[in-house]
Formats: sequence, C-alpha cells, structure tokens
Amino acid sequence: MILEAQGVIKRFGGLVAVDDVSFGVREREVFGIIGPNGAGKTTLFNVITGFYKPEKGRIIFQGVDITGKKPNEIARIGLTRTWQIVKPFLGMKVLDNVLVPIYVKRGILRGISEREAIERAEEILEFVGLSHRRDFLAETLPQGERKRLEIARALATEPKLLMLDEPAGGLTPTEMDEVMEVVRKVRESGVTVIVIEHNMRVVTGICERIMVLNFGKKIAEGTPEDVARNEEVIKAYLGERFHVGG
Amino acid sequence: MQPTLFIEQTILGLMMGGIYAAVGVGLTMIFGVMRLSNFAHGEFYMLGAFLTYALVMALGGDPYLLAPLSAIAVGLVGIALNKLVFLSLYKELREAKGAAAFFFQDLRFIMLTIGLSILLVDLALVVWGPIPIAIPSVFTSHIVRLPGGLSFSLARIMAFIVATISLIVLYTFLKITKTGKAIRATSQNPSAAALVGINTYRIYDVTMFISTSLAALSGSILGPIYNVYPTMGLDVVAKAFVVVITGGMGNLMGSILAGFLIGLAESWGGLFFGTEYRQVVAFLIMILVLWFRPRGILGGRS
Amino acid sequence: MLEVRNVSAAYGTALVLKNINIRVGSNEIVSLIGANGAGKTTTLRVISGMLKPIGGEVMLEGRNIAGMEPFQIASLGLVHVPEGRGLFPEMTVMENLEMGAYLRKDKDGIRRDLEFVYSLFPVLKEREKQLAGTLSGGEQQMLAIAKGLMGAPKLLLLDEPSLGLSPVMVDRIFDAISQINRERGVPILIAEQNAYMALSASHRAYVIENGSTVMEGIGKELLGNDHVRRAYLGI
Amino acid sequence: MPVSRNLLIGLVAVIAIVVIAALLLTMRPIGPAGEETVKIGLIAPLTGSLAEHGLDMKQAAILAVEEINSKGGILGKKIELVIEDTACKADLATAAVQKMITQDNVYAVVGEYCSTVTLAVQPALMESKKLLLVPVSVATKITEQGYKYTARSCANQWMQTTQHADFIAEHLKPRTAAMLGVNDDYGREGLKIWGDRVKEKGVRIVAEEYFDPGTTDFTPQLSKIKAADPDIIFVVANIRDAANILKQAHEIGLYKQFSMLGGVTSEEFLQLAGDDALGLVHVSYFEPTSKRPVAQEFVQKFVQKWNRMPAMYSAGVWDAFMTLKYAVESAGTWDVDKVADAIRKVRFEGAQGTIYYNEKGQAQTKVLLVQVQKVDGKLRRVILYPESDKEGVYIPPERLWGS
Amino acid sequence: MLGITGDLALRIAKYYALAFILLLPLPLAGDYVTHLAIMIMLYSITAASLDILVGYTGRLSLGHAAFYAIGAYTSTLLSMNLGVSPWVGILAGGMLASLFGLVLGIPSLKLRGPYLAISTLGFGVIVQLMLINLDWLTRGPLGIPGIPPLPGGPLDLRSKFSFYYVALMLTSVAVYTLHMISRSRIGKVLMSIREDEDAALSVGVNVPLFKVLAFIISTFFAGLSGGLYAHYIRYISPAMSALSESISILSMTIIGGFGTLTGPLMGAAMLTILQELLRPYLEYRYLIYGALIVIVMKFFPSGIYGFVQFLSRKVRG
Repeated sequence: MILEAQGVIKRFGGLVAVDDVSFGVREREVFGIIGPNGAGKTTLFNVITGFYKPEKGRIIFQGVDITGKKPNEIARIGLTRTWQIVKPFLGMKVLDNVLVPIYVKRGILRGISEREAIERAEEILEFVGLSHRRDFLAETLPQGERKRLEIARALATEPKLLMLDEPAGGLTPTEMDEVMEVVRKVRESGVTVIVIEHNMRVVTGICERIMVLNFGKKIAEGTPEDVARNEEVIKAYLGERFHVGG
Repeated sequence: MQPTLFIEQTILGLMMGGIYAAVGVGLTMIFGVMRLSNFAHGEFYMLGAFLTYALVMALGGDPYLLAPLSAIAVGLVGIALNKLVFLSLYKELREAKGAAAFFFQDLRFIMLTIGLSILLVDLALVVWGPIPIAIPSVFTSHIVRLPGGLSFSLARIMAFIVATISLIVLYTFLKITKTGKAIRATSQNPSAAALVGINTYRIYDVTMFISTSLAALSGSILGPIYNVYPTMGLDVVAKAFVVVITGGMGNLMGSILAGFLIGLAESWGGLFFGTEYRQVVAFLIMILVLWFRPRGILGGRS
Repeated sequence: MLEVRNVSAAYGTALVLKNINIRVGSNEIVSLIGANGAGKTTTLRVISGMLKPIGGEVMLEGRNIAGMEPFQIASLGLVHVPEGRGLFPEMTVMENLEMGAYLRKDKDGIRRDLEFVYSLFPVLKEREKQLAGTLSGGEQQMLAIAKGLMGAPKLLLLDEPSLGLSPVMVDRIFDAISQINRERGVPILIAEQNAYMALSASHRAYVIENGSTVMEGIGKELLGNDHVRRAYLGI
Repeated sequence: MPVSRNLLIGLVAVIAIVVIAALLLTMRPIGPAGEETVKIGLIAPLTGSLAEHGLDMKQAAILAVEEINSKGGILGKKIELVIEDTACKADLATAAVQKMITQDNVYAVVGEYCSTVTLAVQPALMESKKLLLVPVSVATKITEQGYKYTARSCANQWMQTTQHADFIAEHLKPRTAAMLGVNDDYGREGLKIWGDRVKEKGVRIVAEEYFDPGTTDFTPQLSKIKAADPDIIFVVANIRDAANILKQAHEIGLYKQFSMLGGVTSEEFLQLAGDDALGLVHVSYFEPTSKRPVAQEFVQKFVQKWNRMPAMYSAGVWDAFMTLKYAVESAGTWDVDKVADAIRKVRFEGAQGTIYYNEKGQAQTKVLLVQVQKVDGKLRRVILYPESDKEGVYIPPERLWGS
Repeated sequence: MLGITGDLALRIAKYYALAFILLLPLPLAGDYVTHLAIMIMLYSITAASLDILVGYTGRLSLGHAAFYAIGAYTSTLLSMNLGVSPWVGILAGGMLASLFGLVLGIPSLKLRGPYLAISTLGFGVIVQLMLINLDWLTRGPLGIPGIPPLPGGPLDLRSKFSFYYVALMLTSVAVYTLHMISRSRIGKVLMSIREDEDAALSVGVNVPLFKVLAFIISTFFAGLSGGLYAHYIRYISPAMSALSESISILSMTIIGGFGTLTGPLMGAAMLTILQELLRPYLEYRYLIYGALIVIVMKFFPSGIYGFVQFLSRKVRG
C-alpha cells in the first residue's frame, strides 16, 4: 500500500464532510473516487494533502504518518494533487508554471542546472502535449489545455502518488480522451494515481479500482464492474429509483 | 493614580471612541459593500466641515443645525464621484479572474482613492485657504460641570450624542428598512442580491452616500470643536483605518466596538506609557488583535 | 415562455457554451442534465444575466433579454436560485424570504406566498428568526427555493436543488418542485446532476454535453433511453 | 512578445522621460533683460498641514520685494522673487533649492518654516555659496554649525525659550510646572531648554507630555496635567494646536496659567482661541501694535495689500529681505563673501526692532513677552517685557477670568 | 545561478549597459537636472524593491519608507558615531532594514489585503515614532545634519556631478540585481505565490518562507537606497518614515506599472519630474497631480508601463 487512510473524519460546523473513511491504494494502480456532488471527495483530497486537518484518523503515505503535515511538505515527499477548478499560475508562462515545482523539488539554490531544469520542464510539457504552448501565458490557454497544464505542473514535483481532482470535468470528448491518455502514460511511468471523476466513461476507462463516497461515507469499493452493479451505488450515485426505470 | 483622573480619561476615551466609530463605520460600509478601501474617506470628513462653515457664513445660524444639510451635500458629491470614477471599475472587477487579478484591482482602487484624496485636499486649500477656521457655535463655549471636578463642553457631549444617534439610526436603517436590508444583502452576497432584483449599482450609490455623509456629519460636528483646515481629513483617516481593521473590514458592529476599544486604549495607554506613545498604543492594539484574529475582532470580509 | 437560441458564452478565453438551444413552455418543468462541467450552470447564469453571452438570443416572453443586467431580468419575473443557493448568510430566514420578495409591492400577495412556502416547508417557519448561515444543508436548500418563490416568479431557474442533500431530502425537494409547478403553474427550469430525480420530475429535458444541447425529449422517456444512460452516465 | 524587448521598450521609455524632462526643465524662461534683476528665492510650506504659515511668509516676501523695488531696488538692481513650495518635506525642498541654485541662479534663498527642511537644504546652498536667510525656523543648530552664508533674522529657540523661562521664573514665581509639546523638533527642543532652565531656578516639573503632529484632541494629555496640578503649564505648539489646547483645557476644568513659545503670535490665533486665550503669556518677536515707525509702516502696508494683520513670521521674512538690502548696500557690492561679512556688521531698524547679527549670523533681536488681555472689550496682546516696550503689567489669569 | 542562464543575464545586462551609457552625458544639463536624476535613481531602487513585494509576491505594503529610513539612520549613525566607512554603513543599513523586514514579514504572514496594508502602515508610523522618541540614539525629531559624504578616493562625492556617476553605477547594479532576482528561480516562485497561494502550496512551495524572503529582499534594497540618500543629502530626519513617504513610493510602483520592475523606474521618473514641472503652479499643483493619478489609474490599470507598451504596439501596428 502506498497510501492508507484510516478512519478519517472531517467536520465543518455541524456537517460531517468526511465520515470515518478508510481505504488503501496499491502501488502503481489507478484508483478512482466517485460519488455525487457534495459527497466529500474533494474534502477528502484536502485532508490527504494537508490543506485541512482531520478531526480524527490518520493518513499513511509510504509507511509514514503524514497527518497534520503542511501541504508543501506533503508535496515535497511525493504526494501531489491537482485542483478541480484548475489553478494555473495565470500570469506566468506555461514553461514557468512547470519550472516552479521543479525548482522547489530539486532545490532553488543548487541541485539542478538551469539547462537541466528547462529540459525536464520541456519533457513534461511534451509528455502532456503542451510543447507548442511553451512560451504562452497560462491565462491564454483554453480549458482543456489548462487541465493538462495542471497535470504537468503536478508531474513536475516528481510525485510517487498523483491525485487528480476531476481531470476531465468540463472537457470535450476529444479533450477527455487526451487527458485519459496522459493519465495512462503517467501510470505507465510508474506513478500511482488517484482520480476523482464524475464521468463514468473516464472512470471505467482508466481506473482499476473504485471507491464510492456518499454523504462523506464510503459505500462501496471494488472494480468498476463490481461497483457499477452495486445496488447502493446505483441508488446513491445515479438517483434512487433509477434502476427501476432502467 | 487618582481615581478622578482615571474616570476622566475613561469618559474622554469613550467619547473619542464614539467619534472614531462614526468615522470608521462609513469606511467599513464602503468596504463591505464595494470592496473599496477608501483612502479619501477623511476628505469627505473635511469637506463636511468646510461646507458647514460655508453654510454658516451664507445662511447664518448654528453649525449644529446646518450639519445635516452639509452632510447631504457631501453625500451627493460622493454619489457623483462614485458614478464618475468607480462605477466602471466595479463592472470590470466582476469579470476579474484569479487571486492576482483581484489583488491588482485592489491596488488600483487604493491608488485611485489616494489620488482623489490629494486632489480634494488641494481643492480645499485653494478654495478656503490654509488658515484654520473657527466655526462659532453656542455649544462650544457652554461647559457642563459634573460632580468630582469633571467637566465637558456641551459641544463635545453633543458630538458624542450625534455620533451615537447616527450610529443607532444607521443600524436601525440597515436592520428594518427595505433599502437597508438590500445593502446588507449586497454586502453578503452581491450576485444573489442582483438575482432577487436588487439594483446593486444603485445600492453602491446609496452606500457611498451613507458613508460619505456620515464622514461629513462627523466633520461638521467636530469642526466647531477642533477647527477646520484642509488637511484635517488626513489626520483622521489613518486612525479610521486602524479602527476598521481592528473591528474587521466590512463589519459594522466590529467597527463600533473597535472605535470604543481604540478610544479607551489610547486614553489609558497615554496614562500608563506616556502620551508620546499614544499613537503607538492604537497600532499595537490593532496588531495584537490581528495576531489572534487575522480578520479583526468580529471577523470581516476578505 | 423562454427560448434560448444559439447562445454561446465564455469565461475569459475559455468557450464554455456553444450554440445552446432551449425552450421552456408555460407550465412546464424542464430539466437540463449532464455531467459536471458540461455547462448546465453556465446556461442558467447566461439566462439570468449573471454572465453576458457572446452570441445568440435569450427570449423571455418574446423579448430578448441577452445582455441585460441580472436585476433588470429579475424585474421581468425570472427568478434564479443559483449554485451555492444564493442565500444571505448573516440575515435571518425571514429576512431572506423578504429579500426574495424585494421587487414586489403587493403586501397581500407576499403574505399569501409566505403562507404557501411555510406550508411547503414548515421547518422554515420554526427557524424564522435563525440566521440563514446556521441552517443545515437541506434547510438551506428549502430556504433557497422558498426565497425564489417569494419573488412570484413567472419562470423559476433552479441550479442543482439536490446538491449535498440526503435521498429523503432530495425526494422532498423534488416533491415540492412538482407541487409548486402544479399549484402555482410556475414553469421551472432545473439544472440537475441527479438524473433520475430530474428526469422523473420534469416534463421535458435536455441533455447537455460539453457546452451544447445534444438531445431533447420527454422526461420519462429519456429516463428509459439507453443512449442517455450510456452517453451521460457512461455505463 | 519576447520579454527582453519589453525591457528594451521600458528602458527606452525611462530614458525618453528623463531626457524630455531635462530639456523641459532646463529651458529657461526668457525674462526681460536678465542683467537688470537679482533673483531671490523663497521656500515655504504652501501646501500640506503647515500651509497657513507658508502664507504668512509668502505675503510678507511679496510685500518686501515690492517695497524694495519701488524704491529703486538694491544697488540699482530690481529684485525678482522666486517662490517654491516645500510642503515641509525635505525631498521636495532640496529639489526646489537645487532648481533655484542652478536654473534660476538666485542670489539668496529666504526660508524655511520647518527647521528640518532648513537643515536639509543648508549644505547645498552653502556649497554653492548662496546666502540662506532664515526668517522663521528656530532650531538653534541652524546657526551653530558655523556656516558663513547663513543668517537668521528671528530669535532662535534658545533665545526665545530661555528668556521666556527666565521671565516666568522671576515674575510669575511658580513652584511647579507642567510641559506639553508637539512631538517634533520644535516641541522637543523647546521643552528641553525650558525645563532645564526653570529647574535651575527651583521650579519643579510635575508633568511632561507630548502629542503627535496632526492631533486634534489633547484631553488625554491635559487631563494628566490637570491631575498633576501644576502652577503653570508651558506649551509648545503652532496656532492651530495651541487654540485647541486652551479650549480643551478649559473644557475639562483645567484653569491654570498657560504660557507658550512664539508659535502662537497671530490675529488668527486670537480668533481661533477666543476668550480661552485670555491670560495666556507667550513669547513674541513682533507685535503689530508696536509704536515704532518702521513697524507701523510695515503693518500698514501689509494690511493694505493683504487685508489681514501680519503674523510674527511675516515680520521675520520682511526683516530677512531688509537685512539683505542693507547688507548689500553697506558692502557696496553683490559679492557674496563681502555681503556675508556685511550682514554681521549691519544695524538697522526692522519690523522687529533694531536688527544686528552676531558672528554666527544670528540676529540679536528682542524677545518680547506678552500676555493676552482684554482691552476695550477686545482681545489683544499686551507687552510685559522688556521694559523698553512694556505696555502693561502681568495680571494673574484668575483676575482676568473674573471668577 | 538561481536559474538565470548566463545568456539571459548577459542579454539583460546589455540593455542596462546601453541605458547606462545613454545616461552618461546627463549631468551636462546642469546641477538641477543632475540632482533630480539622482533623486529619481534613489527612488527607482526603492520603488523597484517595493515591486518585488507588491508586484511579484502580491503583498501590499504601506510602510516601505520605514525601511528606507532604517537604512539611512543605520548608515548615518554607524559612520558618525563609530567612524565606520559610509560604504560599509550603507551595506549595514540594507542588512538592518532586511532584519526589520523579517520582523515585519513573519507576523504579517497571516494577514491579507487591507489587513496587511494597514498593519504595514502601522509599522511605518511606529518606526517614525521610535526615531522621534528614542532621541538618545537617533538624536530625536530634529534629525541629523552634517552626515559625512561618501568617500570617493580622488572624487569629491559632495559634488552632484561625481555623485551622479556613483549613483548611476550603483542604481544600475541594484536595479539589475533586482531584475535578475525577479527573473530567477526565486522570482518565479514568488510569482507563483502571487498567482495562487494554494496552488503554490500544492506543488511544494514553502509559501510562508518565500513571503518572508520577499520582505527580506525588498527591504534590503530599500535600506540600501536610504543609506545612499543619507550620504547624498547629508541630512536625515524621522519624517523619512512618514506615511506620506510610503505612499509616494507606492505611487511610483503602482502608477509606473507593478510586477514589471521597469514600471517602477518609470513611475519614479514620471512622478518626480511631474512634481518639478508642476512647481510653477504652487498651491494649485496638487489639483493637477491628484487628477492625473486618478486618470492614469482609471484608464491604464497597468500604469504607465502598460500605456507605453500599448503605444509601442500601436506604432508597430
């Protein structure tokens, strides 16, 4: 197990956003987290990556307890996330967007020469298919490219585990395919991936295992096929009486 | 320490606090509704005092009777400036994307109001001249004596009462009237306010009116006490910001509380540390509050 | 009642709506379904004037409202209950409802509507003096819809009324929506992710994919449509 | 667009701005036959919070130049006045003076109000051998640095304050005193000198309070002073603050003898303070009521031109111009070294009285002590000291106030 | 080093060298213009240093003049009381200023927007009051006259002519250094914080550390230029730390065009020159000055820099 969450609870006021969730992610798999809007998926991401402190529970990454660590520390040890509403550094060039994490990872003062850093950044841009945008300001990119830039920037931190928050949300089918292709390639390069996704086509297309959340609770876990047949999942995710109509 | 001194300082501190609150509330309202840090706020205070003076000269009578007129006039100036300078910027702001864009928009607003402040101070200098002007009022010379050797001028008591009443009136206005509620709604959720049919641009005008006329009213009631001169606004604006920040930007009750807190702290601080550190006390209180509550006592908007 | 013709819209440089076409007849419940980010919310935002379209027409009762300010559109009787519920968190439930009726002058009508929303959602009456920000998610959603109704809408737009609600609550909200439509004759346009609820409650529906309307049909029929299941749900 | 081109554009723009400005700024206005006139600069705070005093200075300077020119100028040359605003800011003032030195090629500079500004512009003027005639700034240091080209036409802080302290100690005989001063150079130096001086004479200082420039409410300080219950309260402030201090003191029931330095000598002060000024003792170096013909003439001309009474500062400026006139005339040349020497030797009747300078260039003017009393139902300043100018006697304020 | 390739460093250095050479003959225009040019250069360093904080890191400061004053006082007191060479003093001034930058930077980490702005404003006022009240150290509110000039070996740096060249050299080096920092890895990391703090955190940027670093760098250069000012004007007073000074520095940065580093240079030049050009109007000039600020900010959100770019685009079609 590269990542283990044990009994994580996160409350906001009276609302229990993540309610006693435990799960484990195996090395080199693509793990999906699905569930209706407001089910607590993004909150769970925020807890894992240190943006929120959980009220209860532990997060173990590569055997180390990272609960309560700062987000930047967590990113530095190889656990990086992307954002559902992408947050590219809008006023910076695409290349610089990717260079920042490289500098941070390899050392600002020493560690990597500028040439190497740029080569590495270009490699990553090539990898996600953004080479042609190298010198553009990020704010000029269309949505699909911003999503890929987001992934590129996360990859530049050299993660062992990459957490993608709706990488395909709001994309055209072609763009979606491109993103899925990138995710597959990432996985092939040896990085474990966790994906939050709504689009079932994407989920079934890339995930080996899926966990389903509803109202902050884990209601199912298994292969996409298992989950798709799970009565409770269908009820929760697709609408309570859907299977009757279908 | 003599108890009389302490009591006297406390009363004076509270009175100052009332005035800080009155000036601060206008500032905080503008921020709450329009996200505008108005560095020209003090100039409306100054304009209020000068207009009252001009009215006294033209019509005769007591400044305290003419103060409301001057407040309304300055409020109208506020509306005009709002339409002329800021309106198009609010529309741009609505379309701004990303944290940096918002920050830059803030900077622009700040610089604009600083420019406005420079302009208005010089305007007053050119129109009314640099020599301080005393506005005669029957209230300034009348002194109320209290037991225990305490005494205060009627004007100061009037000022405190007017400030307190205007705060109560404003609070009630925001609580019960339709427009008042619309202002609060716009401040809490501008887009939802527009969706229920509130003309947010008009609300901006109304808020600007309230804010500037409140500043002008404060200037008008303090003018007879402290005299009137072009840079008088610059002397209050920094303090007003300290009050507003301490209370939480955009939080009305916060500003009122902080006004009294800073007023008292200054009085007591001067008592204990020596008056040369009086201004430091105000800033230290603010920094202390922000250390524990980065958004002010009652929490303001970001 | 409402006709959206060939509307396109963009956030900055990102084109999010491409030639959307939607029609809502009087007395109808119409739903927009589609995946997250498909453009449902944006469509509603364009209709209510929160986002200016870059092309196309939005006709409300035969009048083009595209490009008008939201408050102007609201004054024409179009009420939008936005994403995030559009409540005023530091105002009481009662005040929120009053704000919903901001544009109305008919005191009697307002009182009758208040009684109606209280009968619809009795819990709101209990919480009358409570601040909206302190309500639970379900109560907030009820308040949001109630607040919308207080505007005596000629057309009601609801954005994700089921968001974050428990199944029981979702049922109650959709029952209320049907009731509003039945008893008040208010046409309603719902953007909803919960496919079953949306489709079963509405007369007609549009499927939105990547900023375009890709399919249209009778709600209950689409419900059984295998294509919808595959295209939209992906299974 | 490549960023380096942006940089290029930027730097080019900066250079363009600077070069165009240099051209604009070096273009000299073509005046009527430059040989005939001598330019004299005046620097004063015409904007900002001290603009009221800048006005006193500006009006006197214009009047003095008109007076000199109407009588044929100095050594046959007319004076041309160059006025610059400093807003009491060192950076604006240094730029203004630099412009006067280089562009206007002034012969001398008269100014400033703020001692901090005078000190800031002094080195540049001295190095380019321009006379600096200080009419208002009182910081003792200005004439203590041994600059040959500096002369001050008014009493400095030390003169004003020690004579004030001596008078108070000898005539009013307080046992205890409180001090209240503006927290800047003027207030700090004033309180230091005064406090030390009266302590030597056995007066106990029971309170020492300061307020920041821009303060409008002095009740916290005054209420502390009231609690200390001194016999006399010494205040260093400008007219605006002083009027407020008196008003607010009486408001909180602090009825004591107040005494102040020279910052309060103007008609506007009496208007601002009103009856609250009654009984106040303060320093002055010029009283418009003076019977001396030169002073009478000055006052009359000033009122005629500006429709207001001249303030003390106006007299300082007037005398600065007159110093220049007499010094140049007695030297018989415009040679700056000779004129600087001549300044230390001239003796003439100025608005303030007989003016002559010591070796350091400090005018040995009279310091007057006045009390605000009611004469014929009107507030006016009555000179108590020195004997030569005495107009009345000190009246304890209790008697003035009646109750 | 720090992510700047020699190539880039050289290319930018070339432009600075060109500007340097072009500005060499300026003192021929006379002492007045030279004096203004020197003041513009001192302000350029300060305004550009503030840009690191405001334009690059997105942290607003209304107390920048305090660091300028700290630099000036440190250098002055060291050279006058301890006989330290003013050159060393200036460096020490920069260092002490950045120490204070650290002191202000750490507690203000939690603050944003107007809260930060007013806190820095408070810091400026407190520094000014300390300079006034700690008169045993700072000689109080009258300030310190008679500060020794910079020793220049054979050059007499009392003369504006020779000081100009020293200032030109130092300013070129300082602004070039700031420029390099803004283009370096540090600059890019700072920009990422400005653009989105959460995103920066999520890719491993130690946001608090870099925010404080921005304060340290920025205040170091402000301190340097304060020291230069002290030994140039040879008189300093607590008024250097006044709010109005901080505001005029901020005006230069914003009106020139923040986040560009060249913008603040333009702002320093424009505003200083504008003040001079408006001189003849005496009391009336701030009417024009204030109105111009309002107009520029209303119509050119990215300041004069943006306007110049706009023009150059127009010219090129």
